[in-house]
Amino acid sequence: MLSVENLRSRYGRIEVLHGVDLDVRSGEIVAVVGANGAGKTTLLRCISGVQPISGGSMVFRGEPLQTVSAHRRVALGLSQSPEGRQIFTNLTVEENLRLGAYLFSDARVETDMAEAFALFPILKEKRNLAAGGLSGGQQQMLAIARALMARPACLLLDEPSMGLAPILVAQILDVVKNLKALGITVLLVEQNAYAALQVADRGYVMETGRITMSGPAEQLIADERIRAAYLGV
Amino acid sequence: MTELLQYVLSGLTVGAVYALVALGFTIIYNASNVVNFAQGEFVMLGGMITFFAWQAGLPLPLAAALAILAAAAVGVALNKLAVERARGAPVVSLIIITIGASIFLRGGAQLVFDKQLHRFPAFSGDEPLVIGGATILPQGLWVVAGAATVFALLYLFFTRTLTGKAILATANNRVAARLVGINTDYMMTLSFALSAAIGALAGVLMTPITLTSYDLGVAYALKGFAAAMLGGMGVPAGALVGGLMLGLIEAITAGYVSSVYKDAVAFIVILAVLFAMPQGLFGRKSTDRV
Amino acid sequence: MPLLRVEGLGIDFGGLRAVDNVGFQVEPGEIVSVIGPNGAGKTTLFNMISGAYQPARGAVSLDGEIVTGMVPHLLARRGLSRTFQNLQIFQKMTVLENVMVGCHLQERASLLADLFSTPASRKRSAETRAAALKLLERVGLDCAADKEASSLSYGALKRLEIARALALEPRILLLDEPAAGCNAVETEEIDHLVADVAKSGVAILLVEHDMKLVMRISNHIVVLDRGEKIAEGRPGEVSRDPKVIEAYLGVQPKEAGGHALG
Amino acid sequence: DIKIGATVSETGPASSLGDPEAKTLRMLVEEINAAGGVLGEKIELVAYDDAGDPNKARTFATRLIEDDEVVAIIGGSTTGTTMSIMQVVADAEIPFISLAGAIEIVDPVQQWTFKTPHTDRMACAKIFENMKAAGVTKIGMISGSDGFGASMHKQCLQIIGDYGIEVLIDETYGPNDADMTPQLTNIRGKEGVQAILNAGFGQGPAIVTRNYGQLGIKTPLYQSHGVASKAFIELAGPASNGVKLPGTAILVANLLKQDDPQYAVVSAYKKAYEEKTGSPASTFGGYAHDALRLLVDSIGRAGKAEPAAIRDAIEQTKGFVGVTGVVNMSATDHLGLDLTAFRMLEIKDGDWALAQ
Amino acid sequence: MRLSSSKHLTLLVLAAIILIAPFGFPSNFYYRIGSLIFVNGLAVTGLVILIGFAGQISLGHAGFAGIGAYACALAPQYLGLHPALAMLLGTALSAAIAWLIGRPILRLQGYYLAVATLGFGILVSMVLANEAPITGGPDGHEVPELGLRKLLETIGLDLSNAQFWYAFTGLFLLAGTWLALNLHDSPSGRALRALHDSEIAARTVGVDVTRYKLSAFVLSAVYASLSGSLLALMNKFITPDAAGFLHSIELVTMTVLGGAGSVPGAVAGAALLTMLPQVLTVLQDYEHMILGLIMMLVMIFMPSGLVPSLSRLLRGRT
Ligand SMILES: Nc1ncnc2c1ncn2[C@@H]1O[C@H](COP(=O)(O)OP(=O)(O)OP(=O)(O)O)[C@@H](O)[C@H]1O
Ligand SMILES: Nc1ncnc2c1ncn2[C@@H]1O[C@H](COP(=O)(O)OP(=O)(O)OP(=O)(O)O)[C@@H](O)[C@H]1O
Ligand SMILES: [Mg+2]
Ligand SMILES: [Mg+2]
Repeated sequence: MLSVENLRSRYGRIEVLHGVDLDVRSGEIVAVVGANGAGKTTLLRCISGVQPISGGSMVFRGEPLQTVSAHRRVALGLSQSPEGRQIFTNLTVEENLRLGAYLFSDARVETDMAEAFALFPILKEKRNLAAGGLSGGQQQMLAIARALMARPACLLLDEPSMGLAPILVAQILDVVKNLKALGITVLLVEQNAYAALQVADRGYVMETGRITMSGPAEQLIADERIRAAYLGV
Repeated sequence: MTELLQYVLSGLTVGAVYALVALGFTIIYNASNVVNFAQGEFVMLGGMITFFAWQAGLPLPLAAALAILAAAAVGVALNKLAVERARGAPVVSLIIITIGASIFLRGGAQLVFDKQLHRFPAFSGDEPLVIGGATILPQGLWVVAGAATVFALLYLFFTRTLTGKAILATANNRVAARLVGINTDYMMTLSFALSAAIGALAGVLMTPITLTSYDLGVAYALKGFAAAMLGGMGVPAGALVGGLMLGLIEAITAGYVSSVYKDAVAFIVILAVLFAMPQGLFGRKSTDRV
Repeated sequence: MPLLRVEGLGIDFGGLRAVDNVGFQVEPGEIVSVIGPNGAGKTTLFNMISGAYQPARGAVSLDGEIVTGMVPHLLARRGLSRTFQNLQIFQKMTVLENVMVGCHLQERASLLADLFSTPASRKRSAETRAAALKLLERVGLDCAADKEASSLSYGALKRLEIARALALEPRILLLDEPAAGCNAVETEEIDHLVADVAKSGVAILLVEHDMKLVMRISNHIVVLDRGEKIAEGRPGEVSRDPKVIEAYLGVQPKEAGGHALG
Repeated sequence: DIKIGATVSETGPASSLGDPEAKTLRMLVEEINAAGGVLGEKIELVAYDDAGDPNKARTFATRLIEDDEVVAIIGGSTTGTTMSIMQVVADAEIPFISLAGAIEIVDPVQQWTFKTPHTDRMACAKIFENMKAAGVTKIGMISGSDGFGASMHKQCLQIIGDYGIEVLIDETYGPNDADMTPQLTNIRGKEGVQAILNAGFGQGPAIVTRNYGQLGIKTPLYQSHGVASKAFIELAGPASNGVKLPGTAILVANLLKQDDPQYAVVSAYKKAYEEKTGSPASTFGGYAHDALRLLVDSIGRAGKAEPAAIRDAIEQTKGFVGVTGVVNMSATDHLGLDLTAFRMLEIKDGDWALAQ
Repeated sequence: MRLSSSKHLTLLVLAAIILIAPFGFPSNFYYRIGSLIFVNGLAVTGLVILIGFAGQISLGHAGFAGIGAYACALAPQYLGLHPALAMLLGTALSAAIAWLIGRPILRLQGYYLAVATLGFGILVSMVLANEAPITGGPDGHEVPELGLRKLLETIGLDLSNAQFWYAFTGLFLLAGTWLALNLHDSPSGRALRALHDSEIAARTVGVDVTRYKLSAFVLSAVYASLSGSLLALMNKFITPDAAGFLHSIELVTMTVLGGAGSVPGAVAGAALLTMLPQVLTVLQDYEHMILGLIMMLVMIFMPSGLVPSLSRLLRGRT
């Protein structure tokens, strides 16, 4: 569904992705783990098109992505819940969600929104308040809900569990599993590597801008080096 | 009493001009957080193009439409050729770009047109309407009606339409806007086109009263900017109320206090309002938390 | 006398009682954690204690002195320091300079001396630089010292904030989700760091959703829900409290591998 | 070639003065050169646009003197720019002919500075004479707050007492103001005002006149010589009928008698200017015309293009016929115009007429 | 920021340029341009502290320049002060006014601050223009001779007027630059730059944000005031334009074009915008269009300003 080949990207003159190869098959959950600064966020930003690339190629559902601008990638079915949440702080919660479905104006928008509210009831409670006033975790919920509003074929989640209460972390990972059941592909970046690999089908390990390891999730969880470096056991 | 009424009518007329200019600032600001200091030049273009097209034989309504379209095109060009290319530049740099554009447009206008003052006929004649002993020109009503209409349309645009929200989202968080599928470049282009068109409309409506010339942009941009800040930048209601208030303060000061310091009084009122309400009368405080 | 004492603290936003009648105290060298579901009011509580928000009700005292609603820079002089859940980094300064700003109070800057670059001013700058570098080393960012702060990854920025907060040489440190964005191993490093700081006599008030971290290092835990304190006690007690489990934990944290929960 | 420098306000707030001035200078230099120049040499005009900024004017004056090495300077469309330039020419000893109105430029006389426009004080005198003849003793004044309006306002107040006239109400407006009805309402409401005098140039007088009409004021309205071209009548509309003002011959070129001493000069300039630029000739362009012609005439009389000699020749000018008037300079008079240069005009049926 | 190590280098280069440039001057006129650059550069350096360091925009700093300028024009006439003392008086007055209005004004943010400072500048220029009996009104006022040149002559240093002002304003600029460079890397400078990025974070590390903003405002007012005084004394004539809105905008434009946060950028921006109109005179009617175009092009291709962008480019090469 999504394949990334020899992807390079730089900030100014400093290259931070030095040729990343990654594949996500349709209906899969793929987790990317790595230390702070490994380049996970940069990778997702490249895929969603808000970060320019300096080399390599990306193909999504058979279409090369490089020349497609960010907003059109959403139309193609790529949707991202970004790091740092990036909600529209000056707009209301409801407006944030409505804009998540910016490309649509059919009746399904309403039902999708109802679903989002069902998933995160607190958002419904605060639907008419400015999103900037939400607590950190509530904003994270909003970011995820907003990404879902875009009816993605492939969802990019950058540290979705960040700032969420334990009870919700479990819930988010359940949601991810449910998405898979709905046929939605998920590319998941998580610092909470153990939890991420538990729901994932496959995983990639990223180190300083390179993929250093990949394989089925169970295999990675079992790997000694990974346990020592990322799982803290 | 008649005097007060006369001051009020005069203040409303001038205030509506300021309000129209201030309303023009709103859209670009709402799309990019940039105050477009070239806004006054759109006002100038509106008046000047209408005049020259009219003089060339076009009927006035057609000339006005042409001017508004042309100004919108200039707005789009400004965005495409300059603002968009400086994407990611700090806001102050974008402001300097708009100041540069303003100088450029003024320089161009003095070449393409001339440096004379011009005027075209008022839409509904010059016979003043008498209200309780005070008078107002019919064109004054046109300006007031124009300001009210533009305000209403902008209000609806930003509160009721998805495109309006998308423009707000673009300014609030450009990256996030792109991530939800908003074509932010298009939003910027649209906002420049609309802002320029509103500015030109202001120029068309006010020229029969205020006259027009290649260099009137700065003065009106300044007043419009002050009005918009008084009301709260980015809020259509703020622009309307701010503009009308500014006009009224000036007229009433000139009438009752001193015509020498009427602009000074206007600025003192603005300062006083801002000290009490740092976001202007209708401005929203941004709700970012720590 | 406790170093920090909070009594009946509360604030409203519109109709919402974001925090209501919360009270607790922190002794020097103690680590007190505040936990609770999203939107419980933890960050708001921090904001009130640190002077970012004016509490509507209640009192905060530091070392017996009432400091309710005092402006942040005066609180800083009294030894209170904090990090932010929504990062507040000096983006356009270098990583090192970020921490050096944290030493502001030790520098006792005089504008005139600085303008004329007196030897004393230069000496202070040099000292600050050395101190800041040490702190960067402590959080593992020494190699990024001369980078512009905006070029760091999220996790690195979190650690930079901790270094900056420590630069103040605080007597009480408020940490709002210091381990967010860090993986298990990195979290452990923070764990050690926080414990170390506490050992040196600094009181620590911690908000964190990583239960493994919280349970391991806290001396005392305060649980908030919907703005109110619903439980309080030692980690063991709190984690068994059914109210806490229902509102917050969901299931008992597993030990091995259960980073945040597992 | 003989280099003559100019710095005028082609753009900026005083561009309605500087623009016709610059155009006139360029046109005349062409004309003079086509006719063989002066002293057998061509004139080279170095003209800069100071945008009405005195600081820039000073810089350009320095440049003209130091870098371009001109023998004389024309310019300073406004009093402010003129004052700046005067400092420079005095040090460098270069003759300078100003195009600005204030009396301070030539009073006290500065060795190197001359000017061609009559002073604002003379305009005031002309107006007050007319008022006095009409039995007016109490007036309301409304002036622009820019340099032109403020300067004229000041000079009018200095001499108004001599005519037994008093100002009952004194209003101002900003150079970009769009509506003066509040000020005019106050003047209208003032008991005893027999006439209104508006000192200003640019859009102000046109708007004042329109507002005057809008308010239906019946008291006679006097404008100043700042209303300097036919365009005013168009801009001010029907309300301008009956407005009186002191104007130069250029405004009424078609009314001049054949035997008027200025007839030939004025008609020739007006015709040439309007053909060349397509816009109506104005009083301000006339100032520049006189300055350049006077300068070239003086160079001719001096017999050499040397600053000191030119200066002396300018000072000795007698009976020079310009667009503005007939100029007779002397060591104590660096202006050389008298009140006959002004004609009292009245707007009738949308055109200029000589007032009674 | 490599600025600290390059502080002395910057000063050295600047001093060298000021010293060597006159050898290439084809005529005395270039001294005038030089002095104008220095005078503008001084005001802009103050704005670099305010806008670049502290992040507080001002569209009214010409107001302070006007105060400094008119102090030199009026104090000798009405108080009998020597022009040099008048300059000091102007500086003190500007500082005092900045301190007084800074407190309420600096609570405003962004464009609201911009409009408030704009209002202040307009008020000053309005008073200068309207109080004609005292200030001479829009037509301006004469300024007495500073007299320092004569003094230098007596000790055997014989400079032409143009040369004297070139040297004198050059010294002021060097001093101003030195102070600003010192400030940049000092504790106070860091505090200013910190509150630029996040006021709340600056507060929590103990920075008295209100006081620092105020200091930057007063300091930049002093710079502007001195610049205005120098201009008045150099021109020996001053008009309210010196305090006008357009002059304020010009100063801000110089600041941003050069690079808002960069002290050498201040000089570069001042030089660019001072020389450009002189260069563009050859283009006659197109002057304004080209000026506008250049402003836009610089900002498009060097969004962070001339000096920062160019130095980044240079560092990239090496
Ligand atoms: N805006 C930027 N400018 C320059 N360098 C940057 C920028 N953002 C990130 N980097 C650098 O790029 C590298 C990768 O950063 P990235 O944010 O992708 O890491 P990450 O894996 O997401 O880390 P984390 O887990 O901390 O979020 C890091 O070395 C970082 O310093
Ligand atoms: N400035 C504000 N305006 C409006 N509501 C606010 C504001 N600050 C906090 N709130 C509300 O107060 C409640 C508590 O928020 P707070 O940020 O303190 O929660 P929290 O416990 O830190 O949550 P999290 O774990 O998600 O960070 C939330 O419902 C939030 O929406
Ligand atoms: Mg990341
Ligand atoms: Mg929180």
